[in-house]
Amino acid sequence: MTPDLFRILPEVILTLSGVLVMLADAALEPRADRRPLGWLAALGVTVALGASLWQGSLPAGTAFYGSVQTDAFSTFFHVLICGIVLAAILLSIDALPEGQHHRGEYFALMVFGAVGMCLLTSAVELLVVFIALEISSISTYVLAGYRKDTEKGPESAMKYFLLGSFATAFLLYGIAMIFGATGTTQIPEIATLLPAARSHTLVLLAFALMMVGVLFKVSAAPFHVWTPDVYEGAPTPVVALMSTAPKVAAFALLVRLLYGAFPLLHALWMPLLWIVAILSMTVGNLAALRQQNAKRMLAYSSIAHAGYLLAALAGSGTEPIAAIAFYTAAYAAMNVGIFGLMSLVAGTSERRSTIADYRGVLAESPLAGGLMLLFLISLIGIPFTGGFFAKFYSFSTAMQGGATWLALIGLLNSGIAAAYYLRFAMAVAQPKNGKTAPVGRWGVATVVAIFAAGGATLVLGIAPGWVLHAASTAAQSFASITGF
Amino acid sequence: MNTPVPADWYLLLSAALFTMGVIGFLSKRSLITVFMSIELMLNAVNLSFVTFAHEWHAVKGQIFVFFVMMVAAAEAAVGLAIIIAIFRVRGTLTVDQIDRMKL
Amino acid sequence: MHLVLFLIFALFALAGAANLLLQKHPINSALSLIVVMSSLAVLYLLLGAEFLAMAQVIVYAGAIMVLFTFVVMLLNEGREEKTWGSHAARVVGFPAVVALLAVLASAILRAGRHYGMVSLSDGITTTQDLSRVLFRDLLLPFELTSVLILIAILGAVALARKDDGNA
Amino acid sequence: MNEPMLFLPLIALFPFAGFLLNGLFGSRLPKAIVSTIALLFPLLSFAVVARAAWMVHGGMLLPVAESGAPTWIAVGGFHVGFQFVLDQLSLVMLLVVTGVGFLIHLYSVGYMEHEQGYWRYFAYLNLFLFFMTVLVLAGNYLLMFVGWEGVGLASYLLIGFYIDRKSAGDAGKKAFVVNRVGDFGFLIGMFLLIANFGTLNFHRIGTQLAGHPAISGATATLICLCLILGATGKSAQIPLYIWLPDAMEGPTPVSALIHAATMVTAGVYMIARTHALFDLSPTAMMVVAVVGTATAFFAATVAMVQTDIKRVLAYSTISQLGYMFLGCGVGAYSAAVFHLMTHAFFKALLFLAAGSVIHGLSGEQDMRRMGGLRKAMPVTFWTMTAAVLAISGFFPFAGFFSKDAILAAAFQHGTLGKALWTVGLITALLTSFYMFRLWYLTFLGESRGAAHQDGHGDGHAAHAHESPWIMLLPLVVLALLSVTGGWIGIERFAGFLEPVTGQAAMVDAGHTELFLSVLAVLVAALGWFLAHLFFGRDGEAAAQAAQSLAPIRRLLQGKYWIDEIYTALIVRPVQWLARFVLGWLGEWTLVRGSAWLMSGVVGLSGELLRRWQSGNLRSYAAWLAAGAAALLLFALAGTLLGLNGFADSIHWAVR
Amino acid sequence: MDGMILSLILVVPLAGMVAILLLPDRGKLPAWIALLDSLLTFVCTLHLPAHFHNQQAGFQFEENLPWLSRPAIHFHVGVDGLSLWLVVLVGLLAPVGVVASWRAVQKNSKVFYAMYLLQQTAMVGVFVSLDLMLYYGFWELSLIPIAVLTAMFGRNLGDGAAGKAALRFFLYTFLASAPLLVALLWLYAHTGSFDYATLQAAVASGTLPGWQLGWVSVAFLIAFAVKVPVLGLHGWLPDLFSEAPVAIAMIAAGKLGLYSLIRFHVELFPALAHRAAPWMIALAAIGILYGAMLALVQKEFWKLLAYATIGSLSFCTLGIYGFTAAGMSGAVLQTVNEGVIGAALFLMFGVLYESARTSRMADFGGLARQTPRLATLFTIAGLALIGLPLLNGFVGEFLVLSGTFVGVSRSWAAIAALGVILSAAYMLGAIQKIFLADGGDQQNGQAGRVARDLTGMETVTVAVLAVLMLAIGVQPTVWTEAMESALQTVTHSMHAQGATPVRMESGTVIASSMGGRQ
Repeated sequence: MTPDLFRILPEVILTLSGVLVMLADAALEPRADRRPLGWLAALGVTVALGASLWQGSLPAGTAFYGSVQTDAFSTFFHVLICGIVLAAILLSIDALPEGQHHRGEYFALMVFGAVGMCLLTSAVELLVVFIALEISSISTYVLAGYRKDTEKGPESAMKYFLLGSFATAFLLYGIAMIFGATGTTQIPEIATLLPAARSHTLVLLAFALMMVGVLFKVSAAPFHVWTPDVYEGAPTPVVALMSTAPKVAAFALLVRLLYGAFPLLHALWMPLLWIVAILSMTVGNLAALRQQNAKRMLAYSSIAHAGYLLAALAGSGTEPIAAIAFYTAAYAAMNVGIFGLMSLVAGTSERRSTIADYRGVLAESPLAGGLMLLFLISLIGIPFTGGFFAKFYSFSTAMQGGATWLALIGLLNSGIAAAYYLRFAMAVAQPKNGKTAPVGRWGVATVVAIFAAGGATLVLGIAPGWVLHAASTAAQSFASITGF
Repeated sequence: MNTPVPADWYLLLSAALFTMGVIGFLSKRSLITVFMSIELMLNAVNLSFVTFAHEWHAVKGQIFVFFVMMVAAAEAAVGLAIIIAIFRVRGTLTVDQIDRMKL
Repeated sequence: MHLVLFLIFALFALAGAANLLLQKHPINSALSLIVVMSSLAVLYLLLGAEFLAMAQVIVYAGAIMVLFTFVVMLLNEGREEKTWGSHAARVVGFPAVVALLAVLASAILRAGRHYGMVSLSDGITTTQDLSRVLFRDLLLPFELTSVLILIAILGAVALARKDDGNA
Repeated sequence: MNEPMLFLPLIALFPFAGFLLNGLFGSRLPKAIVSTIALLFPLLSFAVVARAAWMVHGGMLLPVAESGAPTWIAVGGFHVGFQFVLDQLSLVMLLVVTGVGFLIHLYSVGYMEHEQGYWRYFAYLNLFLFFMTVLVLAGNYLLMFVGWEGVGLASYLLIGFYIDRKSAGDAGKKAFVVNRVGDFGFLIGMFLLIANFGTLNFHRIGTQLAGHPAISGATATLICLCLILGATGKSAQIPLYIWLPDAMEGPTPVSALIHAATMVTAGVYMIARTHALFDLSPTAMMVVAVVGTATAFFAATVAMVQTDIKRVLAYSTISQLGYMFLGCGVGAYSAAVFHLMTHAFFKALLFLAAGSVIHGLSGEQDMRRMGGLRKAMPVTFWTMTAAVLAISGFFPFAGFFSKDAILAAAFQHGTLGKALWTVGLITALLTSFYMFRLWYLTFLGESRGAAHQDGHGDGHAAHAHESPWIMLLPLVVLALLSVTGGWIGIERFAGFLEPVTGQAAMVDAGHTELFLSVLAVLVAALGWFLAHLFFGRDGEAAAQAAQSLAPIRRLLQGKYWIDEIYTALIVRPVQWLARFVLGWLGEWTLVRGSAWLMSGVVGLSGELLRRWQSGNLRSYAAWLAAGAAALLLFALAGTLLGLNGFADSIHWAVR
Repeated sequence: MDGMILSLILVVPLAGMVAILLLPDRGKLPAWIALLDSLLTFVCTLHLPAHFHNQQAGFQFEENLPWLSRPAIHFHVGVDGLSLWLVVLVGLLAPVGVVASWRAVQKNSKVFYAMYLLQQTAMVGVFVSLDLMLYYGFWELSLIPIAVLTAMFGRNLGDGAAGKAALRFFLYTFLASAPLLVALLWLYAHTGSFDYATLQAAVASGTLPGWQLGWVSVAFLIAFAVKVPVLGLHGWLPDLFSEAPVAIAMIAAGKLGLYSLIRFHVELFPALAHRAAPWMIALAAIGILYGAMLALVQKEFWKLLAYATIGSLSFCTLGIYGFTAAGMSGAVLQTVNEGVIGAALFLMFGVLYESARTSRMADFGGLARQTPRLATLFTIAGLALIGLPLLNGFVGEFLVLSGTFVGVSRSWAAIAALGVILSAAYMLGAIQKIFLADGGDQQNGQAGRVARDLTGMETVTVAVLAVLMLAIGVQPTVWTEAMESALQTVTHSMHAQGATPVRMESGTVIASSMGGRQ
């Protein structure tokens, strides 16, 4: 019998280290260097990552009266999320301006946010889902507006916050409906009680309302409108975090809901997600085409990636779950990498914002430029990078599910996407005659983070077997527990 | 004397309030009232929860409402802080004027 | 009696919500919202949720709305002006809202036959019942709320505090 | 039986070695060594040929094919080797090519002495000899084509030798491209041969033809017509003759060697080599004869009014090649080859002598500024006189015998033959006329150098000087050959060639032929007389005649505007097609345009989607609400539309 | 050794890339590493023909290691007579490219050579992969260095033309390869394998659903046709040739696409390729004329070269789709030829461009005196391009044309043969404009005045290429013999599936393709 606490060990560690950071922040001199706080937070997240891995060795099971469930599935996403948060913290250590105070809060918020995101992947009680979602959301709302002296920072936070709450209200309404239909809010129970639900209409209504909330979180079209604005205004290291970690968590939630709670509605959500997937890819890619602002462009691209991810759900068996797990990992690696580099290159004042501003980076710093190219290539989906295998698994899963047209549309879309990634890549590669802003200093933290992302991108592209194995183990464990 | 009310009346009221919250979000020009509209939506959801809790004789529904209140409080704190921050840099709370980021 | 109370307070709630939408000044809207919340508190009572009714008044109407009015006062934002920033809100939004309401309402109407009647005295939940579930089955969420509140405080402080020029 | 050791490949490889040595190292070698290399290797080559000839004379049986020829192309069942064959025809050709070739090399040493790029010149010249010998020795069509194209290349390089002169470059390009038109025909011809015979080997095709004489006439005609196109290109016949006059931009010895004596006769050689096929197709033969005759006449008329000494000779060459074609066309292959040989002698001589004149006048080529050179350049004058007599067909000069043989053959060739003969005879008259015109204008009368000069120095004629011995020696040798070259007689010559070219066409030798010969000489004399009338005296008669015949004269001076017509009918339309139809319509509109259209549509929709992002919170909320409504409708549509049980039957029963 | 040689050829450039990345960017160090490394690669590739058994059918030097278990992707490589020379060609061109960049690339040479060597691996990978997914990986990978290096080291960086050209190239090929990937996934979904032989057997067995298989083959065809490029899909080529650095432009077109057409279209889908053949033949024959005619009116040399390349690549396509032995071996040979000749011309005009910064031919003129070595070698390469006998271009063209004429269609062959006239016209025109006098107009030739002759290293490089042109031209059997057995396999498998040489006349394109559908 595993003590309940072990099931939430990473979250506990994260919470404690968050508190520790806060306390240390308060204890420090007002003018003291706050970077050690970042290292402290990083340490906490690392320990939590270790704890998550250790959790993987536990037998699968639930805790707290069926509130959370840990298994290979949750472990996979825990590790992934901890990794992302770790990278984001490391990126922030060097990226935030020297002498800016209150960084303690910043790191604490990141760590606390991780609590919510991690919990989201293991929660099987909708109330826990709701609270975890709010924890992760509120911390990212605040982080998005962290550059509050700029015009865009608060606007970004405001849009994210209001629209986020708007969507959460839908999700909550959905929870209410499913509660009303089945009398429970525990995901496994929902699945079993669904056929006996009081009103099937209400189930459908609940499902639709919950989808609104989740699809908002994964920024799938047409619920994507917030993404570009929020990314533009947020500090780049935060974008590295919030374009990945909350999305990863939201996808885990989506999988939980679809396969854990509503497997019976398969025939309903399959075409629905087809449409959403196609819409997301197309809208994201087309809108990114003419985008001049680098962050907005990548925001649109993340919408498209949500589409590619959703395409995997067209598959059958446990394949889609494995494909989504793998895709999120690859996507996280390359997105953290590219945003990390943008943060490094653009500097703390974010003096480079348009794509043209990135001209000459490769010539200026072959290392930074080369890595940027690597990540962009991976985003395009060129083989021998993680991005390729991610797309490959996603679409081959879809194909095996018979969705040839979806795969075709998706891959043509990735062709269109190549245009804007490449426009960025070309800008990076092209030498510039005039004066260029220097590339920022490579701090130790940045080096670790970016190289880890680069390494992950390459490993996922050249030897994806290991991660894929983990992903399919996760999927199988998920399937064996939920029994779909 | 104690005429019972069909449960779906409560649900309809909840739906109506929810929709009015959405309308408020869409139509109000001041950030604060937009935020209030969200609160209205949450309240509407709460009503549904309580109704269903009553229907299922399940306490969980009510506890949900309790948590929603707490979340709403937390959101209010953060949301209002954001509104203050935005007012500082923009000097206005008019939604239509806070559209610096676009296209 | 139940019906009457329901009708009255449902009307209050709807009227409050409508007023929230119609009022131009945020403070009036805030007051309207308080009306809605208070009416809902009564409806909660009708539904047998005593504790929630109290909490609704104390937490929502009392604490949260006070915060709202406080911020309104603090920022001293006057009447909202009729600006035309969004065509989509009218052209797309309102049909969508109508559709939304229609779907919700018709779905609820269809589902309604599966649900019973609510009368005043049945199923009153005591605080004891509540706490039994809250502190046992739902201990984890409850503890989590502390993290949530912590974040909210942290965030609110971080965002609302005025930075010194050089800091 | 022991195979005679002929070392045939050496004939080609010697000049190639010379080319490589001079080509690679020539720029760094002193002139003497360059000259030595340049002369030695052709001489060695000639020696091998001479040895072979000696062995033939000693009774060696022809043809001889070197065994063990290396493979060139082998794909599937198709096989082509580097196969050299020596037979009577190629022996004659080789003797001409290497012999005359060597003489011209020798001449060039003097002529080119002061030119820049001396080494380059000789490298090219040796390269030419290499390809020409390959062409002649080739045992199959493809190898012949190697030489065929190769001599074209050498010709191109040598025409454009004066790299500072734009006209030279133009002329070289024109020569190559026009020849390529012919090569197109040759290629298609070869493909047809492969398709019908599965081989390109002369011998094997010959055997097959002998084995299956029933090969359809139409096929033979088609193949022959293609080959004729090739031949008209190389041998400067209508319609592809236009490059040859321009080719005179090259150094004069080159004109002598390539554009008079050897390369341009390749077409005739090829037809003679392929005669077995032509014999099967009367139509093709007729085409050859008509083309030849027409070209002969046409070129002769143009030659009458040319003022550039080399151009006169160029048109004359075209005209004489026309005779050879006529010979081939009436089946008198040996006569054609005979004329080919004698023509090589006297036309080379004419060019070299003209070169000597030009050399003596420091580059002047316009006959109107010549005159009276007889005294200044006696050797040149006398050798030239021999050549003029030879080409005009005076007995007993070489040209008499060969031309006579052709005309006689034509005369005996049915009705059409008579007509051709008539035209040929008129052409002979014209030939005589324009050659004596040249003779008179150049050597006789007064020096006119001063009259025409526009203040750039004194008249050239005043300073005219005889050329050095190294240039005169070839002149003398060729003059001797021009006189004696025909004495071998057509019967013996035809007898010698018979194994290759088949039965000689003429059967009825006797009075008719004697009559024809006399007539020919008379016609030649008439031509001389007319020339004397016009140009022998002070030229007043010429001026008067020119006056009265002004339109014709203009026509002739304009060379019938053939170049212009070709430009307007072919070059311009091709360019127009390329530039506007392909370049604008195809490339710009279809290829680019479709890409632009696609990217435009995609980009436009991207732009629209981007504009969707208005930045306004309320709009965003509206879209969210719309999305939510759509989603709800999607999920609930079935149920709400009253399809009762829809949800239940579809959604529940999935498992 | 035989069992590892292909891995070695793939790894050596990568090792060089890593070395360049790790060592400092000082002076000519990256260039030297790249040169030595590419020479080493070349030596390694020479191992292949040295130990290749001409008579043996099937693949040689095979290696087959599992890479991923699910989906089943193997590191499966091997060469046969078709790919043999192409691998060697890539090996040969690599040092040539380095030499061509020796002077042109001064800044950021580290990036340049690292990317360049990556390209090397990718191209070899395409030729040796026998697992379709591995193949696809290398195929896509090969796009990146071309695009990046064009953007970074292209000619007109200032006005962004280089970037646009790179983008256009990438998009054309990448978009076309999207359906290819779908097709691959489809094949995998139906056969559970990416292995070449397995797929070939599966397609041949006729068990795969027919009409979908047709679309699969079309997807393959289009992806390759864009890369070749086949007429109509060549929109990227002229711009890339005008903008890309020499070392990149010389490897961008031809080889990869043509090889893929033979290996993965004709060999994999013989029956379907047979149905597409009439269209391809018509396109190719028209493409020959189209390219040549447009080359005729170009003012800039790079553009001329681009259209000339379209023409000569069309020869290859023509040979491939005739399904005759002569045509196919001619096509492969011509592919090699095009690589060799193109490399030489690119290098040489690159030298001129580098000093004069213009590619308008009229800006030069009369260079023959000033740059004799350049002029001579340029002329040789030009003559090889237009198919002068005894140089390599002729053999390829002749085999293709004769194969087409005899086995396929007289009229299309005749149309194609017209190209020989036009090619002479444009090439000689170019030589004249660049190297010969242009009529004494003093304004012209300004660019020529600053031109330099080839350096020693460049001379040696081009001379080696020129000797190779001669060698192939004189002894093509050495090359074609190795292909023989591979081509026999191709034609055998085609005959087995009823795909005899296409017999058609120009007017019957539509008729025959309609007929084939029944």
